[in-house]
Amino acid sequence: MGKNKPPAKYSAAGLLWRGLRKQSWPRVWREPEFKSTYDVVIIGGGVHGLATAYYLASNHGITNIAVVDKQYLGSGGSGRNTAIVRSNYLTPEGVAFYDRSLDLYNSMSNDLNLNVMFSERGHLTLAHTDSALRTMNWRAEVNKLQGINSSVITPAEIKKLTPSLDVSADTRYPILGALYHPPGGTIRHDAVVWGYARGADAYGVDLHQKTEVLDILVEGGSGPEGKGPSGKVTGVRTSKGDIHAPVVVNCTAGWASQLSNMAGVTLPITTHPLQAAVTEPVKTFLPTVVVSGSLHVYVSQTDRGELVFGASVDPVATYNMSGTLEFTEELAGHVLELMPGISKMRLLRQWAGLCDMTPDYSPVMGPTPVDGFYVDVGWGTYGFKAGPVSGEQMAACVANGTTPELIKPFELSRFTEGTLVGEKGAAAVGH
Amino acid sequence: MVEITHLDASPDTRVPKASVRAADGTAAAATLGLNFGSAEQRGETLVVRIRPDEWYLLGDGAPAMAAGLDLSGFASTVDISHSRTAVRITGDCAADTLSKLGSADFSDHMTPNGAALGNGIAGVTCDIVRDDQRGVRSYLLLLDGSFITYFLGALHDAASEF
Amino acid sequence: MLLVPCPNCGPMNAADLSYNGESHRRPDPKTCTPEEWRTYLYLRENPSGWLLENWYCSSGCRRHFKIERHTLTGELRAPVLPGRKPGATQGDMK
Amino acid sequence: MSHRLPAPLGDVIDRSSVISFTWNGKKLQGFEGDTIASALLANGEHILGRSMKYHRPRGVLTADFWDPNTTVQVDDEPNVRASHRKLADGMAVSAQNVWPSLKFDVKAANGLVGRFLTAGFYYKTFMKPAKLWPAYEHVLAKFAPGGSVDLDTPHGRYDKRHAHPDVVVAGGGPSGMAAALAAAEAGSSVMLVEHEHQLGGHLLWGSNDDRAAANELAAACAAAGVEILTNSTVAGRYEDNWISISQRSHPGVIERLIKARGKTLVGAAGTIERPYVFQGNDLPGVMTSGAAQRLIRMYGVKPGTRAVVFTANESGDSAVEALQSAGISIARVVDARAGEGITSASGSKSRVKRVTLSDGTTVECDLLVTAVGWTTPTSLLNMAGDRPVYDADAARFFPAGPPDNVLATGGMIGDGSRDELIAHGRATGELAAGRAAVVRHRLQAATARAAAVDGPEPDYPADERTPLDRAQHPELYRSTTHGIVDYSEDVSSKDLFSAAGEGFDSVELIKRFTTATMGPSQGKLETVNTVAVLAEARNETIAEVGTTVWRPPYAPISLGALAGRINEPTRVSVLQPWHEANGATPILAGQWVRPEHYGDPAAEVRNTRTNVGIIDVTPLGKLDLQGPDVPKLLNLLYTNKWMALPIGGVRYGLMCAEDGVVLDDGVTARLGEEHYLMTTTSSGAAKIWNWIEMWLQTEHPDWQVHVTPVTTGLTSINIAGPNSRELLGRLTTDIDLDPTAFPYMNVRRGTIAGVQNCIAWRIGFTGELSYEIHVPSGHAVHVWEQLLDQGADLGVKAFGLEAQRIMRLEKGHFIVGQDTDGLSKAPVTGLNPLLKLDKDDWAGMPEVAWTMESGDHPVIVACQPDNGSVVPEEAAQILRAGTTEIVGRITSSRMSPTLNRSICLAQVTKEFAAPGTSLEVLLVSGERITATVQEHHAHFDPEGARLRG
Repeated sequence: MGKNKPPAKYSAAGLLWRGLRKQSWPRVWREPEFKSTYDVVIIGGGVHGLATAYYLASNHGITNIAVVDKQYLGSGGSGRNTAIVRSNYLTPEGVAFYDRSLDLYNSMSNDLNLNVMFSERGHLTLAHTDSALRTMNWRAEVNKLQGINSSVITPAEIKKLTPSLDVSADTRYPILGALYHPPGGTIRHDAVVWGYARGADAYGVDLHQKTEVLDILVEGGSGPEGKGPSGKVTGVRTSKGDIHAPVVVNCTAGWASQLSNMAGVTLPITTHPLQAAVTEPVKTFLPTVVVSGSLHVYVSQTDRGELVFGASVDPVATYNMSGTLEFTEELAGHVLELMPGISKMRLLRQWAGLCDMTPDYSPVMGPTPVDGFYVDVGWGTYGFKAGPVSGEQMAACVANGTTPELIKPFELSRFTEGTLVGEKGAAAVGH
Repeated sequence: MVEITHLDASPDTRVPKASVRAADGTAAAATLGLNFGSAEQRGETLVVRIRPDEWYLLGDGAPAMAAGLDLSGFASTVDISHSRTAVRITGDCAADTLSKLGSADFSDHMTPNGAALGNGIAGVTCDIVRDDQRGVRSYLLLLDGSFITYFLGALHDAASEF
Repeated sequence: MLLVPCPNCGPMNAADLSYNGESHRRPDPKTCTPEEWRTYLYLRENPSGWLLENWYCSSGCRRHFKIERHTLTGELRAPVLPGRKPGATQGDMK
Repeated sequence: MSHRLPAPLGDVIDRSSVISFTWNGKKLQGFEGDTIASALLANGEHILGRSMKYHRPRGVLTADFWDPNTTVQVDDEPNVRASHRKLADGMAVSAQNVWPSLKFDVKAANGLVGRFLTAGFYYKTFMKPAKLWPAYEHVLAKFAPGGSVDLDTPHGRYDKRHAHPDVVVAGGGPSGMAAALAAAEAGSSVMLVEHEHQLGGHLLWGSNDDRAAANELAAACAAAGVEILTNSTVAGRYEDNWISISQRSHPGVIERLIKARGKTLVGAAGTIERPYVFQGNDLPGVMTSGAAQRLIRMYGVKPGTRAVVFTANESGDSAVEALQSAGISIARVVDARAGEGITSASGSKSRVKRVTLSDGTTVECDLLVTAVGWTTPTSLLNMAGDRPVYDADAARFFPAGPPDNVLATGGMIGDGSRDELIAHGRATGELAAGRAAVVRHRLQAATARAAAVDGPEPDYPADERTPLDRAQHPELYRSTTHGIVDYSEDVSSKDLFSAAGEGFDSVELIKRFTTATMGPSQGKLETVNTVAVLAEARNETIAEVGTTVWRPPYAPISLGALAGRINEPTRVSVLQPWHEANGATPILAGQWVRPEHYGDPAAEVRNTRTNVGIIDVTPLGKLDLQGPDVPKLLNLLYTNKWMALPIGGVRYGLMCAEDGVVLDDGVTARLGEEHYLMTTTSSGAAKIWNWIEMWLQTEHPDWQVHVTPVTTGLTSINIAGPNSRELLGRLTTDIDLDPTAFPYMNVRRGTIAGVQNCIAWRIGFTGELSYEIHVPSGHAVHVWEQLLDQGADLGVKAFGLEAQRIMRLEKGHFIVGQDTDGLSKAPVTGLNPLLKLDKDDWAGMPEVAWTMESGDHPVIVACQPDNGSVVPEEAAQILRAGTTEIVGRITSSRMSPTLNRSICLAQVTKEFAAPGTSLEVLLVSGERITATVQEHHAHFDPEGARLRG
């Protein structure tokens, strides 16, 4: 193992040195040869897949891994999300899980030797009704018990933190309070992808871009073609050829159902687009991340000055990512309810990503009825936040053959056992 | 020019309204007739087939017409005089006004005089009847009465440019 | 915005209808096993392709109907009212 | 205006109308018709801003909407396109990205350290020490480009409209105008949308003949009834030709969003001239051939005095003529077609001074005009699913083939003389009209309400247009030196080379890593050059590298226009004016505006418990149910049994979703043989109506039930309190209120205060003797006032929502969605006697049965803090004593004015549900208190003696 040299160390001194000597940087990752056998095949070159590969290598010494992606690294949800991280969920299992993720994000720049630009700017979830305020209190109380910094604050406190918000009482959607979560913030999503990719590559993990999985090879299952329950996975068929592997991990978003169906595993998932948009840049004026569940909008301002907007998923299930006009209309109307002073800002670009929604707004993680076939899917709108911890836990799950405590609540079997996760208890926009 | 009138603004001007539900093949359905999506003035009553199995009877003759129907088979009536409130919008720019707030095509070939349709107007689901008044383009909008204050505000605002 | 052909009203903006998701058969609640019932509740084919699904014409005729929609291209086949079988591709309304 | 050229140059300006404005505080003048940029140039102001990263001075590059160098602040509006926005009197214009001033910019020092600030440099540093990153971030944010938002900007008038044209033409150049005209002549309704302020496209800065032809076509379009929208942009094309148009020219409106369902869309956006990549290409004084011609011919502005023209096409040749007509000396024409080239430009900080040619010679000049080729803005076609294909011979991308209802014409698909372009436009317009006619026929035939179709469906016309030729063009993207590729992001070709070398070597990755094409012109100028440089770095062809997807909108749209008039429906009962006139504090509950209280909710509770109170409960959902099969329906929807409800009876019911989770609750009354009135929660009214229709239409189409919502038609008033019978008795003559004749949970119809057809039922949400009356809404104000008048001596007073909530909590009635949540299955409510598992079927029955069998679920209990003066917050967590293990939570809590102590409902695990159990409650303050589980849900009158009286 470790057949590859570690990547060139990134640092300010290195930047200066190479700048002075006009020396260029080496490649961030190799263009590996396509091999027909690996110990583990990970489908999906996004944050989840790459983090799983990275932690399998770094924590468990398993490095004979292929990560395959039908497009380029980070081309799916990892590159399309609005890069918000937080851990103030409703349920103890959710809180514990996302809090570990936030820990990993906090030390990531250092761990991966690449600045992922984590901006710990504070996260506000606005409440416009007394029932929303009740839910905020509920979340705050559960968070507090788990040691999460999260509390409900008043309109006056909100105004102090974020002066652009209209907290007057006579609006259609008055701001009655907010759940304030100081450790929440934003991060440079592409950098997270590149950091894990670079790190995994350095351990010898092969990253195969533009390699589409056409089928998952299973033997001995009870379903058609020997697939399905009690079968055993033997590899994948890709657009570049077959790969034999005893372990296949589905780390995709948007295509989780398709890929799992290839193994004969049906998932409790429907796929919906989640749209986002950015404005032209202006001088920074919005210091926090602002979310309004009732108005289905969340907004933050990048260091480049653009406002980044998101909403809730589109109601109609589709794999089409072309985006809609009505999303931008509703978004603008709701944003101007919150911040009436920005009507002259202009929307520059809109896009969509695919979200795999589950009935309880929680992921599906761990083993499946097909031996060797693991899933890390169903991430809805919060997959990015969970990337690091998912990678860490899935790596442990695959390496040790047992499901770690942190992800036990998220096993596929909960849907047949009827033990859904409680995030559904107060479903709102979950950003 | 556009003229907007809330017909139910006072008890004296309130338009009597009945909903008749009748399955295919019932006597009531046969009596009321009409194609789905169309309306016809019969004496003092405007009869509208607003849904495949539902007719609105509007106007002073509505209660009597509803009461006179043979409701044998699967048919029933409900007095909706107070549930649905009526707004009339009349004028050459009436369609342009509605087109600012609703997505339906109000042009003559898609919504001729005597046509009836459902469409969201300013976010409120309305039943709309094209019911020209003495040759002037006019629409009768029927909506849930609780929206009326909001709705008139939105409608007048949209009409203000004409 | 997608134009959805309501079987009664004709092509409608999707926003004027309600979407009720993948169409599936309801098991007999008296005799079904938990697995059958929860398959009905939670598991979805979620195909990338043709999907038979339920729509409700909430601002028009107020009829529930089924329609096959291609989840990648947005293409729609002819709608059916309950109790009737899905038919062939309808003429292009676009 | 020292740089102004004499007439006839300057077609679009009106020299008789002088406009005053300020530039960075300095007073200047321009003419009506000027853009901000043309007016500034006319005044000799040729530095219009500074670049984002290196703060290099920048001047006019393309002199049109896409000019990346001329975005300015105008009054409270950031990022105004100075090369497009018309000058208006009194405008305060200032440069962006400058600090402290345009001429002396401290951040320009960044330029000196440029070699260290390569693309993506920030990913490689600031990791250590981690604590310092927030400080670095703070500094980086200071470099954010763009103008400033004034948070006090009022929400001006923005608007929207829908349109249903047969044909939408995007682009008003020769082909677009011809297409619009031909389509209109063929009988189509046509919208012609032009981004610029006037129709004409490139003819506007062409020859005299060109301009005459443009005027003639524009006049013909107007005469043919084409709806012409100038200074408007087709911003997006969505599913089924749902087309968004941003109109900036509608009177009285800042910007208007038109949503058009076009039967066909014609893309006639022309081409965008590409800048050339070479060292010094962003110096002020370097501009495209289009820019030079526009400035001279349209605005009468002299862009320089001595010019070098680098040309590969007719536009460059035409620029030479324009420059000559303006009296600008031509230092050198460098003709790419003859194998000549330029390698670099240099100059002072603020202006180009000399150009170095490929043969090594240098030429002095203060203006360098380049004409190196075109980018096809295929954006709209991409949104329709088309993917552009590169043609090396023509050195540009072309559409591959959009869907049938989208057609392209003009420069987007080829080249030709003016007449050839017009001819192709005409043919396209005819085809668009023919196809639109078919779509129109089909739409009309399929729409029930539409007029009868006129004759049989016309044939769907095939595309038999003679294609436009594609002119040969040399591939000119980058010289032998490195220069700026993305002006607004300050990304150079060198950055792209090094990013590709690091492995960011696909077009999407390089875009993300370097931010090339991510700026305000969204790649209109930069994408193809980025692709070309990447191809060069990878030693591949442009076709192999491919291009990125252009996402909507085509041009930025203001949030104001997207929002339009903000119409958010609200609902009120007919009594709301009375409530407001009588001191009610309004509260928004969903769409409903309701009275929360009239000053003192505790007093309202006491008065109701002592005397009598009335509350407006109109938002309660009400559904009229008629038909022989209503009992079957009720049996299916509710968990309890309904087959035996007598006429005049009222029953409470609980509804579940199919997963067994509590969905709604309410009472249903049997009014007649086949006539029922169902109530739902206020928030559930619309949902339950749809739910019922779904069951009736899809699962039981044979059942005969008619459902009609009557929520608003019946104004609902609850009369509660010991004096309620006396009060109602004074208002009714034909309803016998004697408790034996009209017992609890019964319904009667009759006349109240002279109003016929009222419904009254005896139920007890407040726990008092109470009658809920439902009055035809037109008469409700009268009835309400009569109740107050007639009951004055009985102590009648109105009470609001808060008093009702307190009283229901005193009675231990749960609220769906507050005391239950999205996972609460029916047994959580504790209403097990209502969960009838021996019925054949009801919604959610299997899950409820299994949950009851397992017994593993939380339950709602009533509890009281042992210290009755403490009210634990709703959502306060209940813990296993002395631990942090959550075993429940407070779902409702209030100080009870009746009991003078705090009371609660809570959800707890079974283990903690037994009466007498002591609960440990964690208050928000962090303090832990104890509370005791009560025997009954009702804290007050658990036997119900009051309500049954």
